[in-house]
Parts: sequence; structure tokens; C-alpha cells
Amino acid sequence: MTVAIVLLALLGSAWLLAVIEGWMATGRLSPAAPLFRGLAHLGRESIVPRSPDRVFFEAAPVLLLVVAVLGMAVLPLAPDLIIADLGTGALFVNAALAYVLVAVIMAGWGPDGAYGMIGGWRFLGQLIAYSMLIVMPITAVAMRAESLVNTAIVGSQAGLWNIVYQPLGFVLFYIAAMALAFRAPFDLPSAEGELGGGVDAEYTGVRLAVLRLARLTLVVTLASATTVFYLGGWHGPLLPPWAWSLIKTLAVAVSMLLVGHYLPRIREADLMRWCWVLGIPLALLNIIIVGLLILVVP
Amino acid sequence: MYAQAFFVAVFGLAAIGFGVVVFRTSSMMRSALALLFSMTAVGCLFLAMQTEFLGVLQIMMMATEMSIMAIFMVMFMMDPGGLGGMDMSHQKRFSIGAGVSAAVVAIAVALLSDWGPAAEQVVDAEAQTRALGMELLGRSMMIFETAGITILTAMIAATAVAIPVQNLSSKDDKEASE
Amino acid sequence: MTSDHPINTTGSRQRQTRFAALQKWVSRAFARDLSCLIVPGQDVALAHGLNVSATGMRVGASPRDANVLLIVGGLSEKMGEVAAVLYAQMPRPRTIIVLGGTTPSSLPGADVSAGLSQEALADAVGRLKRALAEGAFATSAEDFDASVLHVKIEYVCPMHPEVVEDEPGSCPKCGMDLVAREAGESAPDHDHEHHHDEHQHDHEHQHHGHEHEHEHEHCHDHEDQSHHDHKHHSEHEHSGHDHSGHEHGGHDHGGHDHGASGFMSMIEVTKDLPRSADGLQMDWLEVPFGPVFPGLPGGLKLTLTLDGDGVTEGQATSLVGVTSEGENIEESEEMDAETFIGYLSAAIPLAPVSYRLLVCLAIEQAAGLEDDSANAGARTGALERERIASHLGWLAQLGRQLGFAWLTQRAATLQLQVREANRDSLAALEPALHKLTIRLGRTPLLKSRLKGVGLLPTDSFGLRGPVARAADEGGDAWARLWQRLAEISASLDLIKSGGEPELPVLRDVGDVSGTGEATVDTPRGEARLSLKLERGHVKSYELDTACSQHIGLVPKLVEGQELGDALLAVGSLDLSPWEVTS
Amino acid sequence: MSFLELYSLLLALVVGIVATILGLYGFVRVMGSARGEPGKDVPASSGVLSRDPVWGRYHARYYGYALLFLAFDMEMAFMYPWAVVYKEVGLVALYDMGVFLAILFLGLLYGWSQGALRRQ
Repeated sequence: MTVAIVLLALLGSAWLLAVIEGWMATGRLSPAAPLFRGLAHLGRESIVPRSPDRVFFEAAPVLLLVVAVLGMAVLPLAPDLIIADLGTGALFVNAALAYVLVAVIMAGWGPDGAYGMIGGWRFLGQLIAYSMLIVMPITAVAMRAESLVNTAIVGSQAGLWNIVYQPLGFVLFYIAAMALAFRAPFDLPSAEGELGGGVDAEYTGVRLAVLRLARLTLVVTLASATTVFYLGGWHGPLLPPWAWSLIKTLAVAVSMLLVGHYLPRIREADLMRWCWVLGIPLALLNIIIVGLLILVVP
Repeated sequence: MYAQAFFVAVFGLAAIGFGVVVFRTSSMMRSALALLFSMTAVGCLFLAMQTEFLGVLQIMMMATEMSIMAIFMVMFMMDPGGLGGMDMSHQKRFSIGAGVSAAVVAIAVALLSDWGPAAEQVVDAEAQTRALGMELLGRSMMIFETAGITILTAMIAATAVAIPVQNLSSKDDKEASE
Repeated sequence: MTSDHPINTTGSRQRQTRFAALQKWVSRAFARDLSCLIVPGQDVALAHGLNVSATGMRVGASPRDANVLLIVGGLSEKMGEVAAVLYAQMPRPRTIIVLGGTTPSSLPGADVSAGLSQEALADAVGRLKRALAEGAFATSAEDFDASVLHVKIEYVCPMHPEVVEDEPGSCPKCGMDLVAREAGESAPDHDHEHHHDEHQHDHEHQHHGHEHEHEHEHCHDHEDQSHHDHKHHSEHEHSGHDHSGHEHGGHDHGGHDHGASGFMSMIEVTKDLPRSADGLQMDWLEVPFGPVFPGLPGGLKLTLTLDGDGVTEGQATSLVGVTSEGENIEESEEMDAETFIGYLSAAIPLAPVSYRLLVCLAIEQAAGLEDDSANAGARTGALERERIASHLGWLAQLGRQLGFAWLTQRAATLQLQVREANRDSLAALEPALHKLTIRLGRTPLLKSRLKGVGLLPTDSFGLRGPVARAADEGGDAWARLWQRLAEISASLDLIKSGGEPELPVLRDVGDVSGTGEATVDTPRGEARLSLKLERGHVKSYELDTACSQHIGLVPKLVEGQELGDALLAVGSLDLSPWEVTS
Repeated sequence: MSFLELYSLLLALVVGIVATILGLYGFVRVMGSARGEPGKDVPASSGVLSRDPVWGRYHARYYGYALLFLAFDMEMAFMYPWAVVYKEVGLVALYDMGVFLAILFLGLLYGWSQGALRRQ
């Protein structure tokens, strides 16, 4: 039951994001367009590039979807609306999302095309940049909650959301999450203007449908993680807990989509340099500030 | 209990299976990612044995570390796509010998050690993590800090070996002009 | 106007009997989900005043992502081949719309053809939708084939590049299995190969560490190999290896057991290869960007040799360039003054007004007419209006390249409005243009993205137009952006103080003879035209454009840059491949 | 629910998703498969048919970062258990991790000074 509800919420959110994406591209709000698009993908040819690494090519979209859903599975929508409330939930989110990298590299390498391969390796560089900015802010969140259990992390924010308690961590995590979802302005691996679609480029038909669903799901999962770690999860007045979770998640997801609309793509060199020279010291500073706050403020 | 033993066996065999693929393919990418999934299977094995923190940590870290290994393999090995079907192995007799003897030793250790009574009840994952933390900050603090020094040494060594000595001032000028 | 063919699109499905109801739904979905790939490019469609997204079609990034091949205007033979390749790579069901031209011979007949206007496009899309909804699963479709898609398969030994056989088998030298390779006509142009040799030569000069033997090998190799073998560096690796490696058993990974001591030494194997700045040698890859690429103007083919994601060398060629000289024209075709104006302005769709004006001025001078002060204001107005539209088109192109969707949409909308606006409506657009400028100044990341990219070498010559004017302000992509933005507002001021923009019309020159020369500051820089008129007919002409000069800057701009920076550097020049004379 | 049951649930979720996708693929295949036509299966590269394989030795320019990253990634193994007990242990934990992070930061500074933190 819980599984069905969470999966439905995930699908519904992905659909909403697809509608918003369409609105940003065409200026029209068409609720049916994603459904038609999905259906049309089923009818189209799904081309397999000649002599590729077929295993990688086939596995990549499936792996991406699987890890996005697994990440969501350990994030709570309400105190008891969670598929698996693991003892190391916060770490598990990280672990699942680390395989986004594997999927992207596979998708890039598989078809034996230059654009895709460059895109895949670019994403590895991107991971090296953003990864610490996912991991370190979560550590600070765990410090406050004294637990890696995601429901406990939400519980620890009952009085004060983490976005207020550790705003620095939130900003770093939010940026890193966008980089993880490789959406604009961090769409280096799938850049249309630089790589003609990059890692996405060789997928057509039903495989493309799976890939697109996976990428949208990934955004929802990351938005949900942001909600759980920083926006107080299900906490909120009046509305039922699941509604608050959903509203916050969708708001974060839509904001991630919108930000990319108004920004040019970041330079790879800048991304790496800023993340390491600025981001990691700030993340460490965040840990120290939170550490002091915990000791000073009872 | 039997289900647990079954999954331990499945993931163990998966780890070995992927491990075999590492050496049976001529593509560096396949080889690297097979090693990755072998490690992932080991992580799942840990999960099946209810050591959650260790398992999840293994699953998480191997994804990134093995991918970085993959790029280094693609950088430095001939024909990383395995297009020529070249056999990249060498010193076969020696390595087979070393492999077999290591396996024999490992199996011998596994069979001959006294593992003590099987744990009937395992504390839950949260308590495990907590216990690990207390251990790190208590008895094993020196190990913990030594690990830090080891990592520092590794960082310095890697940087010193890999980063070409360049005229830093000219590079800085270039960056300043950008 | 109507389609001559049944929708030839389709037919990926053989079994029509099963799932008939579902197929009906899927067909309807096809009609609701159109994604087009524009040939030659989105910039050309915009310059023609086409608003593709207003018809409900998305614009796809690659043939894989598209199901409508939208051909805008007539295509050159080379572009026809490109269109055939793109069409072949689109997943079925796929369709072709041809606007204002004939279907290239390399493609099957257009599903819908129409005139070159927004109304015609909307009408064509409507017809296409109906046809798709009805006939998407027709079984009558035939396989698409074109000569450009064919290659000969040959078999080579991975160790001995000189062993090339027609059939599979094993290498007579080492016994390894031969590897299939496709030899033959893949690249549609052969122009760049001459340059290629030069570049390699340059390259050798940069790397003094090379041994002499290497240079010899290199040239030899290059002649021997198919010119299309883009992986020449790795081949090279093998031949170098071949040369010195037989004594060292360790080099040969040909399936032999090397014994206990035979480590292969990468240092040994790669010592003769060209090195990157950090001293590492990798396989270099020659990758085409364009002619139909979202990040570059349509028709411009940029070929980059990549070392990882860094560019080691690159050069741009145009597949759609205009001929720079015409001699004895009337022998082949009747070229009276009006025809010539039409020919040149149609050949340059990104700046037709400027070239119309250029020809008018040149012919009028040849005819000995005085400068016409009555028309000057109107002509300047038209020229400046085109400058604004063209710069907006460049901004939209920049947005596409940078994934900056807001800029693309905003600039494209404004360009469509400016294109045929009169003086009053231009004045009404001024606040919007001003706002765009302010907005760009405030956009985070934009400055760090553009600053220092595409820096021209100080000894660059032959610069014209905005590129030349921005050279004093820093000479990078950032300076060029602000130069163009400044020119937009300067042009607006000119239009406000000048006359109502009007398309330049040739004054009556009669059947005069003479020679004339004119210069017009087109949006991309000065263009010069000198022509010879004989009894009212253009006998010969010589055209010199800014882009012909600028395209030569590309190799220097991209060398040593990161891929994204290299593309941005090329994009910031605002090269119009149509104005590259051949 | 015991933890083993949770793991099985997650495993079932994975199997379920994969099975759904495979079912979808199978269904699409029944409707018809892709036609093999010349040129279609060559990776798209903006209108030029480039058939040459690209799987070569790739020059990743970020290897300086990658080496430092490996070390930082390792450190996370210690960070999480530490974070969980931090509040309980208090000041000692802060000192302890402070020293550990300072050591790591030293490594970062060394790498930076040697030019590891840039595109090579």
C-alpha cells in the first residue's frame, strides 16, 4: 500500500515536472502533452547503435530509474508513509544516487559516439565537484538529528527547520543536488548546444521514454531529499503531513527546473574550481558552525 | 534464516561472477564496471548479513571510486574499448599461482578459525552506527587519527607523483587574465 | 502544395492486425508530439521569420530527438547529403516538410511542402498532423537509402595497419583476427584535408621532443591511410610500435604469453606521440560539430580534434557559402541587375537586406548615378533594422549554445518582431530591448562563462564589424556580447533619427555598362562588392565579406581550449556560413 | 518490520521496476521492431556520418581533482558515525574531528599549492 502511494506520488510529480518543462519550452501549459509524448515514444523505433557496448547501452536508463526510485524509497512523505525507514537512510540516499554517475557513464560509453562519451566523462568530473557538497552538508544534518534515520532527521526539525538552522548547508546542498540531476545550468553531460544532447543523444523510442522518466524522477527524489533534510519534511500547520511533504517537494523541484531556465550553462573548469576552492571549505565551515551551535545552544 | 543464507550465497556468487568478468573481458570499461558491481554485490552481502552501515558505505563509496578507476584505466590502458580484442593479461603463470594460493589461504582461514557462536540477535542499524561512532571516538581514536595521517600521505604522494611540475607563476598569470 | 506521396514515414511496424486500437491511439500521439530538426538551422528559420514553436512543434537537438525534418529554403548539394544523413538517423515514423524549395534529390519526396512563411508553415504542420494521425502505421513504407550512406567494409589488422583485406580472416603477419572497418565516403566534403596536413605540420613544430623518425612515420602513415580515418593518432601508435617494438616481447599483446618479466611499458609505446600541455599522450579524436548542430549556425561545419575534452586543433568550413567571384556570367544564365540582386540576397538568408543594398549601391555606382539622398534614410533604416534583428538572432544562438533558454526565447521573439517593424513599432520595442540588455548584465554566471573566452591573438588581422570593434574592449566573447548590445541601441537611435526603413530598391539604371564598387557595413562587418555591368547585365563580380576573413581565425581561437569554450569562441564570432565565400 | 524485511522490500522494488521496464520493452517489440536501414545505427553527429570508433584513451583533465577526491571520499567513512554520536560525546568529538579535518585540509592545501586544483 505504502509502496503504491509513494510510487504514485513519484509518477504524479514527474508528470507535473514534465508539464512545467513543456511550458518553459513552448510557453503553453498542456497537461496532456507528457502523456502523448510518452505514448508516442512507445510507437517510435528504438534504435540501437551499431556495435555498441549493448549491455551498457541497455542498462543505463534502467539503472538510472532504479536508483532514483530507490532514493525516494527511503525518504518519508509522512511519519508512516515511507517504503523503507532504514537505520542509515541518509547514507542510503547518497549510496543510491552515487549510481547516477555509473548510469551516466554507461549511457555515454555504450553507443560509441563522441558526443555521448565526452558527456559521460564530463559527468564524472562534475561528480568530483559536487559530491562532497552533498555528503558534507548531510553530515551536518545528521549531527543535529543524532541519527541517520530519515524520519528522525525530520523529527529533529520540529521546532526549527534546518534551512534556518544551517542555511549555508542548504545552499550548498541545493546547488549540488541540481548538479547531480544534471539539469541546466549544470547540464554539462547532456548539453544540447555543446554536445547535441550528449549522453541522452542516442536514446530513442521506448528507451528514451524510460530515460526521460528516470531523469524527472531523479529531480523529484532530490527535491524530496532537500525537503527531508532542510525544509522540515512533513512539518507544517493545518494540512495533513503528506500534503506538506508533497507541496515542499514539488516547490523545490519546480524551482530547480526554473533556475536553469534563467541561467547559462556553467563552465566545467569554473564548476570544479568553485566547488573545491570555495565549496568544500564552506561545507567544512558549516560543519564547524553546526557543531558549535549544538554545543552552545542546548 | 534460510532466506538470509540464500541471499548471502546469491550476492557472494554475484560478487565472484562479476570478479570473473573483470578478467574475461578485453574492454577496460567493462572490466572496471564489473569490478564496481562486484564490490556492490559485496555491499549487498553485508546488508544480507545485517551490517547495514558497512554495506551501504561499501555500496556508496565503490560507485565513485571504481568510476574514477575506470577513467584512469581509460586514460592509461591501450585500446580501452577492447575493439582490437587484445589480451591485456600478462605474467599468467605467476598470477594464477598467486591467485590460487591466496584463495587456499583465505578458505583455510575461514574454515579453521574459531568464529565463536553465531549471533542470535543483531542490534539494529542505528545502534550499530552509534556503536561505531563511540568506538571511533573512544578506544580507536588513535586508529582514526592515524587513518587521517595515512590519507594525508596518500594525497601528498598522489599529487607529487601525478601533477606535472609547471611554472606556476605563468599559470597564475593566465588565470588572472581570464 | 499538397503532398504527392502517402506518408512515407512510417512503416516501422509490420503487424497491423494486432493492437489496432492501441495503434490508433499511438498515431494520435504522434500527431500531438512533433519535434522538428531544422535544416540548415534554427538561425535560418528565425531569419526567415518562422516561429516554429508557435506551431506547436518542439525543436529537437539531434536527429534522434526529432520526427520532422524541416527543410527551410533551397539546399546546396552538400547540405542535401547532410539532410539525407540526418533523415536516415531519425527514428520512424519520420516526416519531411519542405518550405520554399525543392526536395533534395537525396531524400524521399516531402510529405508536405509549402511556401516560406509562417502561415504556410502552420498550414503544413496541420496537414502533417492529419496525415500522421491517419497513416502513421502504413505498411507500404520502403527502406530509405542514399548513396551518401554507403560504405565499403574492409578488414584490417589491429597491429599492422598496412594489412587491409576485403574479407574477414586472420592477419598474415601475426595471425590475429582482422577487424572490420568501414572505409570510404563518410565525410561530405574534402576541402579540409589540405589544411589538415598543414596542421599536423604545425603540430610537429610545437613538439620539439619528437624524434625525426616519428615525423617520417607520420607522413607516411597519413598518405597510406584513408583520409577519413579519424583516429590517425592511434593508428600511429601502432605503427610506431611496429617499428621499434618487435625486439621487445612486452609490447605485443597479440595474445601471446609474455612470460614472467614482460610488463608492457606505456612509456616505451607512447614516446613518439604528440603530447598535451601536461605531458600526457592520449588518442586524439576528430569530431564534427555541425553542419546541423544546435550550438552553431546552420551550415557551418566545425571539425575539432579533441584530446579528451580539450581541443588540439580545429577548423571551420562552410557548406553553404556564396561564390565570391563570377566571370562571364551571362554565358550560363541571364543575370540582369534585378536577378543578381535576388540571387545574392537569397544566397545570404541571414542578412538579405544588407546584400541587397550592397548590390544596389554597386550597380548604381556602375551606372554612374549620384548618391541618392532621398532614399538614403530609408536604406539606412532598413540596414540598421536588419542589424538589430541579426544581433538578436545571434543572441538567440548564444542562448542555444549556452543552454540559456530564457535568452533564446526572448531574443527570438524580439527578432521576429523587429524583422519587419516600422519606425514606430521599433520605437515601441526600445524599452524591451533595453530591458534585455539590463537583464543580461545582471545574469549570474554569464560573465564568468564569457570573460576570457575566444580571446583573439593580438596580431589578428582582417577583423571587421563587431568583432573588430570589440577587439579594443578586451577582444573576448564578453566584449563581443556588449559590443553587439551597444550596436543594437545605436542602431535604434539611427532609425529614430533617420527615415522609415524600406527595402532598398534598385533605381532605374537602364542598359548601361561600367564598373562599380560598394561597401556596406553588414551586421557582421564590412562587405565589399565590385562588379562589371554590361548593357544592364552583371558580367562579373567580386565579393569580399567579413565572415570569409573571420572563419580563418577559428583554428587559433579553438586551439588548446576546453570544448565548451572553443564552441563559444567560434559562436562569438557570429560566423555566417552563407557569407563565407568560396 | 525488521531490517531484513526492509532490504527484501527494496530488492523487490528493484526487481519490480526492472520487470516493468522489460515488460514495456517486450510489449513495444510485439508492436514491431526497428527497421535496419543504412546509416540509421551510426551514432548521430550533426549530419556527418562518422563511423569511426571513439573508444580511445580519453584525456580527462580533472585527474588532479580526482586524486584528492579519492582521499576525501575515504574520509566520509568516518564522518557519518562521528556525526551520529557528536551531540552525545560533545567537545571531545569536536576536537577529534577538528584534528582529522585539519589534517585533510592540509592535504587539500598542498594539492592546491601544487596545481592539482585546476584543469590540467
